[in-house]
Amino acid sequence: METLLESAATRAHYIAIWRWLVFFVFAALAITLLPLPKIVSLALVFGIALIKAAMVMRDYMHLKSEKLIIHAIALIPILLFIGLMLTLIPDIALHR
Amino acid sequence: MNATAHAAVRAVNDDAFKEIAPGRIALWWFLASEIMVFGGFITCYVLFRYAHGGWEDAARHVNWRLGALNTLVLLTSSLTMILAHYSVKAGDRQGVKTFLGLTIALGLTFLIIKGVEYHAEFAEGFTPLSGLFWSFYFLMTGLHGLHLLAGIVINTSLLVMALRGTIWARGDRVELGGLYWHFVDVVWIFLFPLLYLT
Amino acid sequence: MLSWLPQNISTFGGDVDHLFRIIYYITGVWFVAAELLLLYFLVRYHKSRRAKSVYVRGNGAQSAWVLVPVLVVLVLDLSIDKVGGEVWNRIKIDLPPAGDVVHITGKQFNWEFTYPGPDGKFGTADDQTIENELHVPAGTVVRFELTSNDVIHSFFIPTLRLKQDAMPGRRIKGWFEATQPGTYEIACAELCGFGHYSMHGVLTVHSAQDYRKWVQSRWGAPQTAAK
Amino acid sequence: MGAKPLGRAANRGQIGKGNTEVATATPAEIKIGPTHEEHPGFWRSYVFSVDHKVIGKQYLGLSLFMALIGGAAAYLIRWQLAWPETYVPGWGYVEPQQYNAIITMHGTIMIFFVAMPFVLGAFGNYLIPLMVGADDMAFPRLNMMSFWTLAAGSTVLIASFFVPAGPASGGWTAYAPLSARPIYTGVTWGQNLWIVAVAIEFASFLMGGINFLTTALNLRAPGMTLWRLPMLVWMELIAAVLFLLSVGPLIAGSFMLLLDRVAGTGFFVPDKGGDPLLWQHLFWFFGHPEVYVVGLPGFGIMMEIIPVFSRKPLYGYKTIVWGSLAAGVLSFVVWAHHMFVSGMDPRLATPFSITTILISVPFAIMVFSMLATLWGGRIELTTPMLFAVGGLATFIIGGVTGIFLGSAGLDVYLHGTYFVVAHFHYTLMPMVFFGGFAGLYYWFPKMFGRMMNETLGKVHFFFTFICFNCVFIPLFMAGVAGNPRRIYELSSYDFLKPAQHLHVIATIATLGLLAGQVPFVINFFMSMWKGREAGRNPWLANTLEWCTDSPPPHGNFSEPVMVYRDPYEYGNPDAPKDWMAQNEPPAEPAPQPQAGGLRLKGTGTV
Repeated sequence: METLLESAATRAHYIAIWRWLVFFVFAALAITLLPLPKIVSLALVFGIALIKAAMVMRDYMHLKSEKLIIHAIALIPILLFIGLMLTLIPDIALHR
Repeated sequence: MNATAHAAVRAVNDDAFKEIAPGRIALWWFLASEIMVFGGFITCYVLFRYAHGGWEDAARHVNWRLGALNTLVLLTSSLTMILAHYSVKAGDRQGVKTFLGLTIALGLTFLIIKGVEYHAEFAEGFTPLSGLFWSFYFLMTGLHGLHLLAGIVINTSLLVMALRGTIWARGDRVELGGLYWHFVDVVWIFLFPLLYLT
Repeated sequence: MLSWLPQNISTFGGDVDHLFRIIYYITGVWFVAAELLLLYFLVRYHKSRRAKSVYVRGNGAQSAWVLVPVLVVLVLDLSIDKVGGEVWNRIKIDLPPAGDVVHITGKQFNWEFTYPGPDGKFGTADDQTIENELHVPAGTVVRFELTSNDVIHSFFIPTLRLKQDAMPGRRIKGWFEATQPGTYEIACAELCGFGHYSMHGVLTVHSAQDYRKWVQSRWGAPQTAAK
Repeated sequence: MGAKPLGRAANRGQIGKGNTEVATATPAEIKIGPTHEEHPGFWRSYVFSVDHKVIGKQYLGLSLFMALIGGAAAYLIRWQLAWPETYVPGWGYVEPQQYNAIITMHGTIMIFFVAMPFVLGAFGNYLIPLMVGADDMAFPRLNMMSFWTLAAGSTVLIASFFVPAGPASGGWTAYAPLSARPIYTGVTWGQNLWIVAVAIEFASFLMGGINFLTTALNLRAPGMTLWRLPMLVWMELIAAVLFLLSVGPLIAGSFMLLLDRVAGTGFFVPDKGGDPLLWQHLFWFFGHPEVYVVGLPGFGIMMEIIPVFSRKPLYGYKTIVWGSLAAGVLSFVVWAHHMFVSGMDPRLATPFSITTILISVPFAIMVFSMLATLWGGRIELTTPMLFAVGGLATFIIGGVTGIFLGSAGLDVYLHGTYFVVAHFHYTLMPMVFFGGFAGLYYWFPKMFGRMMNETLGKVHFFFTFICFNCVFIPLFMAGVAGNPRRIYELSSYDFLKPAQHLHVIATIATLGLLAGQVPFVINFFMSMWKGREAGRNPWLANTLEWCTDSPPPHGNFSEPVMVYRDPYEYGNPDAPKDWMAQNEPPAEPAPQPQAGGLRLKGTGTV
């Protein structure tokens, strides 16, 4: 299906993604060491985690070439548990 | 069966689901349920952490250096896993064996490092009973470790198939095993900042 | 059905009963209509009276036969929501200014009522804790703080139309105002162990005068308690 | 399991397990199609079968067996409530602690080990592949595993009756901290085993649900578009998705609860920093969708049966599908209505109250559509039809009483009373038992090749219908009188004394309800051996399962199936007869172009 040239490009792409992932690990570590306000550092660290997860899912789990239905299957539970978390904030996190 | 009827059937038969291999769609449903399980843990952890101050002190005792090292190990194992899948597609039989072997080795490395961490923490007196942070820490990393172990078992069986030469008829298995492996990696991507970096 | 409601002795109990009646009549009409329709169809369209069925698929414009009644249901739903929301706000959210305050603690398998005593402050020497007996004056807002020592209990006084779970680790505020003197039962409405069924207390609503007498009998002090 | 040749099951895609067996598969074996196993042997045919029809029957057997235990528990509960502290025939005296254990097990068994295996396990497994025109489930061996996992879970649950200190007694909701520490109930291993059993059950239905989804989405016969799926398949699909998406947090929670009990962590124990309310949230985030998981398939069964015996298309097929999808979505945002007085933030109550009451809208769509299907029909009151319309009639009561409880202001009073008990029995019994029995009478000919006896069936129905209503109508009244549920002895409260005779009525009716099941048992076994031969399509129904033999052979269809039309084409004036099977090709020579065009339009667009 794939020509040799394309597959060589695919392989290089996988490795490039890995380089980015490694870079982001170090970036996250660097951010925690910087004297940033807590909220900023949290936002940055979790933003980086989101980017990393998105890269793995998009490229390694092939979401970028999947059909809409697979995207929905992956996305709906994520939205659901985040919704659960947000709904419970007044009750569990702030009740005291 | 007449031709017009046949054509009428074919005409209404184009929906998206059938074009996805059953194994892949089933695995994604499975991952969806796994997202909800880990999502449940993360929800509880975040809410509790928000409710109780003072978890930072506990969190300072986890070894972020080993955690970061483990993150690198797991990310690299994801690379070797995807390269194994790539080798299947490229018809590179030796590559499949090499990369599956590497993935398994990296997975085991992760577990060993995790074991070293647990050992050090127990030696310092931190157990799952040393407070809610530690309960969550051991529960979530332990469960993640079990998932990784399951992944190692799956990859080992794939490797055995590759060594016996029987994998080529069922090449999609490597992709399915890989989806699961990457998912375990993604879970760790979030556990690492949640437990080590905040 | 409605006649089974127990006597109401609280200021907000009437609202609850009113809400009950509204929902009862709205749903009652729908219930009777649906069941009669079902029965009518079963008789009217029984095969002994019919040679052939009507061919309708209920799509497009025909779906109005379903969607229009559903729209009516929706409107009724929202009006029930409105009334119900007001009742809820009155009972659980908009707490009126405090009259007397009492701390209620559930434990396996008793209710403990702690009064602040004449000084009106908790945590002082004149606090008194009474097991399973709650004494309140009629016509006064009583504020309570509810908690539990062990498991979840539920503080339930049917005649007040009041129910609130007692949750260990939380102090839940609430209120009621009783209108009629008398003695009434307090129940536990949340399974709390093998003695759950026997976890009952007595609410005594005194007239203002009697309440003063009761306070004197407990604390012996001439001045009014709990202000 | 012996050295049997691997069936086609082993060669189909399967996740996780079974990789080594596939080692023997050559590409030639991988083609899909019925390759009948020659002599599978007893164990492979009846016990560790991978045939979805056998597995469906296994689920049926398991659920009916567990229903016996659940029913026995109901008998003990009712006897104690009507005639407290008297000798219960066949058991003895019921102690307070025992009483709590019995109500806990009654709820757990009925929801998790009866309702789910019955309407999902039995009907889903048996019918989904047949109805979509597939030769088996997508992953037959996963299917077998999910049944045996459930059987293991049931065994663990039953084992908990026999451990020291008895079975779990913290209610089927297992509210922490009552369930989180042994000292509060005195129950030790019983509660641990309860958690394990329920967790195993979750795993089983996760596997089952994934199989349902993949089968119904991927293995549909040519022409079987989503808009031509029989309604039962839709309902099983929605149920599977709801279960899959809601159970995760509770699985996490049950791990935490188990650790609280056995290791001494404090996730749900307040004095160790935990929060009991979190358990309730996790439980009901799952618990409410779970109601629809066990409820919707029962509705699906009714929607299969009502058109057949009205000889009319199901009214508003698409409206119903959209309505049930909406109900599924809404079910994720209503859970806190179980917790209005639990001490959660009171400001959450009104939004949850609104969503809860709004859920009456999609259910009104379904109920009205079924009523509209009856309108203008040619109704035949066979036993399955009686159970279907009887279930509809009783469900209406369950539905309208939900409005009372969904309204937060009124729930302050009604929460935790017998009103709640009566309400959920009025929703679950119609959907699970009335729907389930309707389905059983309807598909029995397909499952066993013989008809069930109509007279016994009608006796069963009228006994069940009348007695059921006589049990729970009085309990509504007891609830209005303020009678809290889970009370061992009502006479301990003075204000409940007037309600005592309601409980006597309910108990006598319960005895009648239980006795009313005897004709069913007799009928079931007698018909299996001695019933009238059914033939392929005794009810003249359209869906695909009726176009194959009764019972269907291994591989379901002897020739490939093609689907040309909607599942409910009854009484079409264009057709020569009053039904048109889904796989019946359109008339061969299209005489006039317009007529042919019309036919295609009538069947192609829904």
